[in-house]
Amino acid sequence: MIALSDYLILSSIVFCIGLAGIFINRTNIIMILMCVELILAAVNTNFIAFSYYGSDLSGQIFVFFILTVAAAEVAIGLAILTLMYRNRGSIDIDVTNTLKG
Amino acid sequence: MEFTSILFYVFSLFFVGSSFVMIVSRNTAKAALWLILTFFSAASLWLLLEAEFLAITLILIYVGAVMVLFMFVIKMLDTDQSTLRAQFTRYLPLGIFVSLIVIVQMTLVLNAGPFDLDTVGLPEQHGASYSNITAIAQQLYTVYVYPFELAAILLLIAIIAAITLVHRTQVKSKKQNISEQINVQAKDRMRFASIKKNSTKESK
Amino acid sequence: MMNFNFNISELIFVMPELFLLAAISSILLFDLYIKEQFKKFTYHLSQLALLITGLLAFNLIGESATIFSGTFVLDTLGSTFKVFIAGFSIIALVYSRHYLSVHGLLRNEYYILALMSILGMLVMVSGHSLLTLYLGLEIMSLSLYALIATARDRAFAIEAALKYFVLGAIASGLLLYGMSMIYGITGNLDIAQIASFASLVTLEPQETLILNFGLVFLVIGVAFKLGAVPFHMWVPDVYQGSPTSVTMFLSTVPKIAAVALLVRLLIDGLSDFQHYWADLFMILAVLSIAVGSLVALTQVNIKRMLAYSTISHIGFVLLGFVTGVLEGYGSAIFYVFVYILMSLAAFGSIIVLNRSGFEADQISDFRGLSKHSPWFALIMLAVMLSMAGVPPFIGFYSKLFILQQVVSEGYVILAVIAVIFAVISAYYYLQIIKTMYFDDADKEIVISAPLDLKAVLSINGALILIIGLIPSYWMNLSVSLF
Amino acid sequence: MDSLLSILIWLPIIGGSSVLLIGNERSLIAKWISVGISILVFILSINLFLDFDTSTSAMQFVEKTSWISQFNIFYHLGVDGISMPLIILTTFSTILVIIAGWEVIQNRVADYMAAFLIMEGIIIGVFSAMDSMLYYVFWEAALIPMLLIIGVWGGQNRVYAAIKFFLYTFLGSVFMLVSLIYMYNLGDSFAISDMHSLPLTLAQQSWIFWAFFLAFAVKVPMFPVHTWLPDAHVQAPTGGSVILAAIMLKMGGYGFFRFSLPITPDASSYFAFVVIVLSLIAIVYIGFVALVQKDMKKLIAYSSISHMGFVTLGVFALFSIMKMDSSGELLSIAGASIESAYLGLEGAMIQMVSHGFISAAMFLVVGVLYDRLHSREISTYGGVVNSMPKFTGFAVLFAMANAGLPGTSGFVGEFMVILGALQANFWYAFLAAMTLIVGAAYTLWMVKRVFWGAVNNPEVSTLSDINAREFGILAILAAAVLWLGVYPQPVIEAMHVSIANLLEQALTTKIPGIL
Amino acid sequence: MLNIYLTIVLAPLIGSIVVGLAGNRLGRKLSHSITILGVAISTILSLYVFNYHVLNNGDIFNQNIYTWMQIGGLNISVGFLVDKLTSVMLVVVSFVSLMVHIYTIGYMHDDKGYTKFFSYISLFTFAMFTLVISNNFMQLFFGWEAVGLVSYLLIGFWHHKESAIEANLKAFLVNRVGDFGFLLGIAFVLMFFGTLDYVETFSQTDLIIGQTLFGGFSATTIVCLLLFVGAMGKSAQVPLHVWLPGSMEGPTPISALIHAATMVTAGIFMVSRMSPLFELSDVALTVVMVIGAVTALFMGLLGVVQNDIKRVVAYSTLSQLGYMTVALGVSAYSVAIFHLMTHAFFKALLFLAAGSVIVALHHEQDIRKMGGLRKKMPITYITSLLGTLALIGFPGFAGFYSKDMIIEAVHYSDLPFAGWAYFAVLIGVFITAFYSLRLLFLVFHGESRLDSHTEEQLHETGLSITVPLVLLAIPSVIIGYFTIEPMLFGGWLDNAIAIDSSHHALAELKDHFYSAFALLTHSVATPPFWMMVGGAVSAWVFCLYRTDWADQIQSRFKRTNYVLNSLYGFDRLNDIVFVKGSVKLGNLLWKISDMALIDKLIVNGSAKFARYLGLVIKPVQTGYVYHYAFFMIVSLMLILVWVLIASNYSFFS
Repeated sequence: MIALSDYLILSSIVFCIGLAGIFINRTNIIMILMCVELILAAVNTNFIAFSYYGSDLSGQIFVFFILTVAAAEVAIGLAILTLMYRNRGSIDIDVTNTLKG
Repeated sequence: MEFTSILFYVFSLFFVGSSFVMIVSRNTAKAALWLILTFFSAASLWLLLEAEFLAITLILIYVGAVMVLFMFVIKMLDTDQSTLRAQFTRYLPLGIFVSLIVIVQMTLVLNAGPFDLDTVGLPEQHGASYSNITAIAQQLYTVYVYPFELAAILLLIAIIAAITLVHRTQVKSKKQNISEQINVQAKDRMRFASIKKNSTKESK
Repeated sequence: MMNFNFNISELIFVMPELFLLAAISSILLFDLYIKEQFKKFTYHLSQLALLITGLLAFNLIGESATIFSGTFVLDTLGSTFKVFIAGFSIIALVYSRHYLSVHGLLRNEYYILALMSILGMLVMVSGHSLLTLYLGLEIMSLSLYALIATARDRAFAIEAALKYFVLGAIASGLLLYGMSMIYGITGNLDIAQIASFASLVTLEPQETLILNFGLVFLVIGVAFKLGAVPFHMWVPDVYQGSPTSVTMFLSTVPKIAAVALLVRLLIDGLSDFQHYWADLFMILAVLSIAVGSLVALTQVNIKRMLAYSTISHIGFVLLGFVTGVLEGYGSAIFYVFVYILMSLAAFGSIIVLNRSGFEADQISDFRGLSKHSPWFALIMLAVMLSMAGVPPFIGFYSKLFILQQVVSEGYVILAVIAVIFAVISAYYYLQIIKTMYFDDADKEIVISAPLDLKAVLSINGALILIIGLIPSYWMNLSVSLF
Repeated sequence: MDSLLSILIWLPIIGGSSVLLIGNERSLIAKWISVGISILVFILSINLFLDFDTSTSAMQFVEKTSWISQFNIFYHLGVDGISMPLIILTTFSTILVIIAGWEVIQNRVADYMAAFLIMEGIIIGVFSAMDSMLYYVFWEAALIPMLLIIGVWGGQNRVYAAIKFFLYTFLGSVFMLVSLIYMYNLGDSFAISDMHSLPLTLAQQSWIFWAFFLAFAVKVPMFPVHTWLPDAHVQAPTGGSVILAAIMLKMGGYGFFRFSLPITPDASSYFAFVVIVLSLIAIVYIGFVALVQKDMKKLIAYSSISHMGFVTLGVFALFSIMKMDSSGELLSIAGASIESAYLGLEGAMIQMVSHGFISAAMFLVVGVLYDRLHSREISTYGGVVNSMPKFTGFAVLFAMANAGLPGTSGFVGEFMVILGALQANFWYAFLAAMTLIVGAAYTLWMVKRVFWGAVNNPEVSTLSDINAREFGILAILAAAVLWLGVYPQPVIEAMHVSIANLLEQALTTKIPGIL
Repeated sequence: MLNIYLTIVLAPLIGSIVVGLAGNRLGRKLSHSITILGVAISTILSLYVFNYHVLNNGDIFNQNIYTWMQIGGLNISVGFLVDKLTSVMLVVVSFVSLMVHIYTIGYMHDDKGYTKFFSYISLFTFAMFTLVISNNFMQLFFGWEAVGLVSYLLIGFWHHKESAIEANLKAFLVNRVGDFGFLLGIAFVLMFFGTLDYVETFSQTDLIIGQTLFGGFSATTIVCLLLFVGAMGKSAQVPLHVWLPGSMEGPTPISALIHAATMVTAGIFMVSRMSPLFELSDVALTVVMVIGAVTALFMGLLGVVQNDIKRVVAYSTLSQLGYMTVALGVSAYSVAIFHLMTHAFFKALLFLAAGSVIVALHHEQDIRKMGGLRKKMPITYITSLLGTLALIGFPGFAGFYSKDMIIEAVHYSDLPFAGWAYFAVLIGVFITAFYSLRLLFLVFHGESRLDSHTEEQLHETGLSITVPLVLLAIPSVIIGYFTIEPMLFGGWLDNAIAIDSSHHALAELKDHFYSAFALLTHSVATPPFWMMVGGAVSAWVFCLYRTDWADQIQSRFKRTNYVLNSLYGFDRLNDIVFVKGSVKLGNLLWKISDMALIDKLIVNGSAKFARYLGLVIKPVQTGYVYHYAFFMIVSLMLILVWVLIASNYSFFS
């Protein structure tokens, strides 16, 4: 039998992989965004598991909205990325540190 | 072991495995593909949790739209992979360390009891007539009508923002080409002018 | 499963949001189809929309209702916050227009996005479910990301937008994780239900632990939006990189929304866990005050300096929440209002120096201001002293209120730490005063700002003194919100 | 007049603001209006003295309205014998500095005048506030005009001095704020009189005492938190130095009277020794430091520190003189009479007023020289008497007053404090009396090097003697210095009952059963 | 009577103020007229007062004029106590002052600060009156310091002279050292008696008897010694004498008035006034006596090697002040006052005569450049001679009586060290005679060593100078003879001075006294006379008869000579220890402690530290978004760790 906690631990592992991904792929902004998606996937799994085990649909509804938000977020994020490319000719994160200190 | 359990483990393996491969992938485009696999496994897991609608939505929206957008941008911006992957390992130990600690913490907490099988147990199974979509829809258009409208606004913002930001009217930006700057030669910038010696005297 | 009963007359309680949404849509259409020469009216329409929104919200003060099946709550706190959001936004937009027009950034989408983010804030303020709060947050944040990036030819702005976006995404991921935990343990998204779960006396220690665990993530989400250390890293970069008008906007009204998020999640929802999150806030507050004050000392860019100053102000706000009593919360709210009033005036003073082809964002741009424009120098003087917490300006009373609450709850050491750093932070405010008054101008300062900006800025500056002389009403108001 | 104090506070503030509006372009109008306002305020303030009831220690000219209801803060004003002389000192000095800046200040004249007027109102507020939060507001607000005065019209290194001044005093006073809030939370009132009767344990009192101490000691200033003063004085314009020395320092001394002693009597008694030691260090150590100064203003600044040491000494010597037994009977320690406690306290007050006159005069004297040669270095001068005999006359008079010559006000306070201190402990008086030697040494050595002797700098011989305006200011001050020196009784009489009351408060323990 | 006293005190003050403020407008003539008139009024009234109190045994007048301050039960007033002592002092002060005023007309004739000078000396007269007429310690101190102030102003009157302004600063500061002790003494008086009024104080001396201070020291002794420190300062007793020779930088009239006749004797007056206190402490009296003896002897010795005309007189003043102090020490207060009075006349005379010489020689003061003046300046010579004879105690002259009485009184004293003191004062007579006559011989006798130009122009000085000389010469000669009996034994001073019965020096004097004339006739049989004669003869030998012997002795006793010439090293000691030491200490405190330690290290250091912390934290903000993300995540991790630990939850249970 698969317990709720199994799902939770699974999602927490994916969550942490997402976190680790941010560390590993630090220079690549797209990769960071994809890692955030990974985090969101973990969160979603959490919600759905809770929803399922708690027999409460609101968790799934939440996931629905998270998906919507994520989509909108990605749209805006990639738009900004495009602007950045236009401005600097690169999306290399190593050059985006003119603001610091 | 039940079949669903086996499926759970299989999908979990895929879920974790593909996400792991994604983060260590050296190529952004390949990583995106691994992410798609991750989403597929996630969707499969969700199916196990009787969230059919969301599983389908995940595939449709994420794989069908979001990841395509990602791929589009990846290819459009055509980033230099070698520089992006530089110093790949520099923060790897830190990342692994932090992640492991967080995993341990989370596992300790989540394993603590309230979410055990004994405590929570399995929910009552819905009959075949149960439609996840209907149930969600019922909720969405009644109880969650307000958030639903908000989601609409959110998407409107995304549209406006994306158009406002990326839509080209005229190019006003001055971008800096670093490689051009670095590779510049002295002769390109400097001109030796030969000045006659007597010219200075004449000017006096 | 929640019973659904919807009465159309309940919509009256959502009027501010509904109206604003309608207005946004109308303005969007108006802007799309109008001839070029009439496009400037978009600004006026936006202001009108905000004004009406504010009035509608004002009208609702005193009403309370929970509608949309509990996802939306209307209470005095919410309505008051909405009035303030609308009001401060109006001021912010007045300042913005000058900046945008002299730097050629004026595009009507700017106002649309600003209104959108304000809408998001209104939603947050009234959010009574994890879901609406999250959606409101995202509406606000996404609009703000886009707003920063509207200066799309400015590499700084884009960099700022990107940083804000990436970090915001991670932060909202963390917040969501926390929400999922809260949902998981309470089985509910509704704040009231969560509160009733959290107040159960039969709570198992494990359940407490998990709630506490989720709470950490919620606190992080809130702290990020507020810009508290150690989740403050976006603040200086974003403040510096964004166009000044956006920085101003960013540093002011969203703080109300963030506080509303805090109030809804932690006070309405988890007030029984107050001592858990108060402990966290105590650390965050001390760190914020310290780091904000110390690093601001080293800044030369005034926007960046104000960013660090914001961080330290946020530390004070959090101190108010640490107290765990209603007056303490009230003091924090009062502080936020005061901070926003000061911040608006500060950025207004920066914007007033901007002119075509001249971007004023260095401290040295203020050099000799007192000679060229004694009036605006005086306003900036008042603002800086107020921020430093020097009486009789309003900033003092907000600090007094916070400290009083902190001390009355027995955290004398916290108060001492706070005041020591207040003194340290006074140094960089003095630095501005020094630049304006003691240094000689090396270049002519021309004030080309329109009259409305000057007038509003003057009133704004005067309020800093006047409310300082009669702060009682606003203090009472802030406390009465709870 | 029921609202005399309010008028005294707000008339100069509003007047100053209107001078600000007149603008620097119309400087002459601004000057006349300023001087008019300051004289008017002075005349009004004389009423305080004339209508003052010397037979009661209760607050007089009281005004009270609710201000911040949230914290029970009242706009509560009143004066007693301790604050009244200081208010008059304030109004008096303001006239002087405004006239002193008449021709000297060329840059932003209206702003300059306005700053002093506003400062006058604020400082009167400090001395008349009966609500501690109102007091604190005025206390801090007073920093602002001073900051600008030093920073805008100051000398070479003005920025450093101004910011140092501000931060230093700010740092001191925030602790006072915390302790005020702390006491508010105990007694639910910010009224100073309520704080006086607030029961506090010794531990509480100690913390509060030190918090207050920091605020007041910085202001006074006491060793070792005095280092802002020389910088501030040196860099400030003459008027700024005058106000700083004549009035702002008194705010610290006043604080000891109004807050430390009555609110934390036991802690004051407990830590009196520390304060006295610091005061004595200030008197002797700073005297030696003053001796070697090359800059006249710095010298006078250090001498200010040294003289203000008498104030704290006089105040805290009290605890070694008198004590109160359980029945509320005042007893003397070591056979001293109660008069010696009065001598200390009233000497401290007199010293404050007197120092107000003398330091003002000394700074004006330096200002007169500075206006002419733009140098404060002692070595620039020498033989000034040859070209400026009248001026030298005044300078020597004030120098003598600074050295505590009998007949001048400088003597009275020191004399009283030394007399009082000796009854506390011989060595207090011994070290304090060192100022007789050291004080005379640094003052007269400076006089010697500046005014006497042969003219070495040719510019000195071209100096013109003081004009009528300068003569007038110095003459008024000279009269004040001599008046207080010869006939201090009116001032003493005005304060005596209040001081007696304070003495009782300071000796009444707040800790039951400690006796 | 009050009006009379007030007039005495205020007349010079009014003169001083009028002339001081309006001197330039009034002109010279009017100025000196006004001030002289003021002092003259005082003088006449003083004589009247003298007549009333001393000659007619008038009641003691003791009344407060106005309350200076009233604190609780403590009243500090300005008031007058006029008794016989005061009356005598008033006469002395006003008379000498009047003489000096008149003298000044001639002496300061060419000076720019003419009117100012008159204003100052009138002010001084006022201050001196306040001092002597005071009925309480506060006012005494008031006058005490006021005379110091005028002394300061007058020593530095020629402010262009570096030496003058050095000297006046030194005078003021050294006096301040004395005042330091004096003030503490006053404070003790207040402490023990609860009042500063003389009468109240002296009437309750039992309050202090038996009290101890500092673990066992007699309170009386300490108080008296502290008061005496004040007297030492003002009356220039060793080691606080160093200012007096320097004060000769001032114009001669004030050397006469202030630094010989009146101000320096304030200490003597004060101790006499305090006799009810001093009588209570033998230790204090002994100290007074010893210090006086030391001053009398060793300061006189210094006069021997001085070559400046005024300095010689100045050292003689020091020596004579020593005599007076010795007299105080042996409880012969009236003798001290007697000597004070006679000394006032003859020393003023000597100074004024010296001033006359100086004026005549156009401000030449070196006696080695004088000589043979007696023919050119007969009046000056004669008066000087009379003054000198009075000083050396030539029988019959004023000084003879007073000095002889002092020596006798010491002789009769039982105090420890009295024998030594007797020896010292006796030697002092020899020395006094020696240097006084040396001065006289070198200036007036022998060959002229003047340059020819001066020689030609040399003539007797004007009337305004000579008249005071003559007027002072008269009392110098006769006053001793006429006043010794009433003053010492006839009760001229008896209502002001209290003598404990155990101190019987004066009583014995009285026993051995028959008449002034008898004293005169017996003088040849007394050691002082022969000492005087010895001194006079040696002076003649060294100065006129065999002048080369002086050089031989000087070369033989090099070391002694060095010691004397360096004034026993007091000046050097003061310079090194106090002046340079203070400056060094001041610099040390200022630069090291104040500037470096407190200001730089602690104050600015903490500011810098805050900034440094800011600079340390600042680089955390690298500008790289991933660092920010790391920061967030690591913070999350740490917070989780903290929360889990803090939640007290055992995971493994």
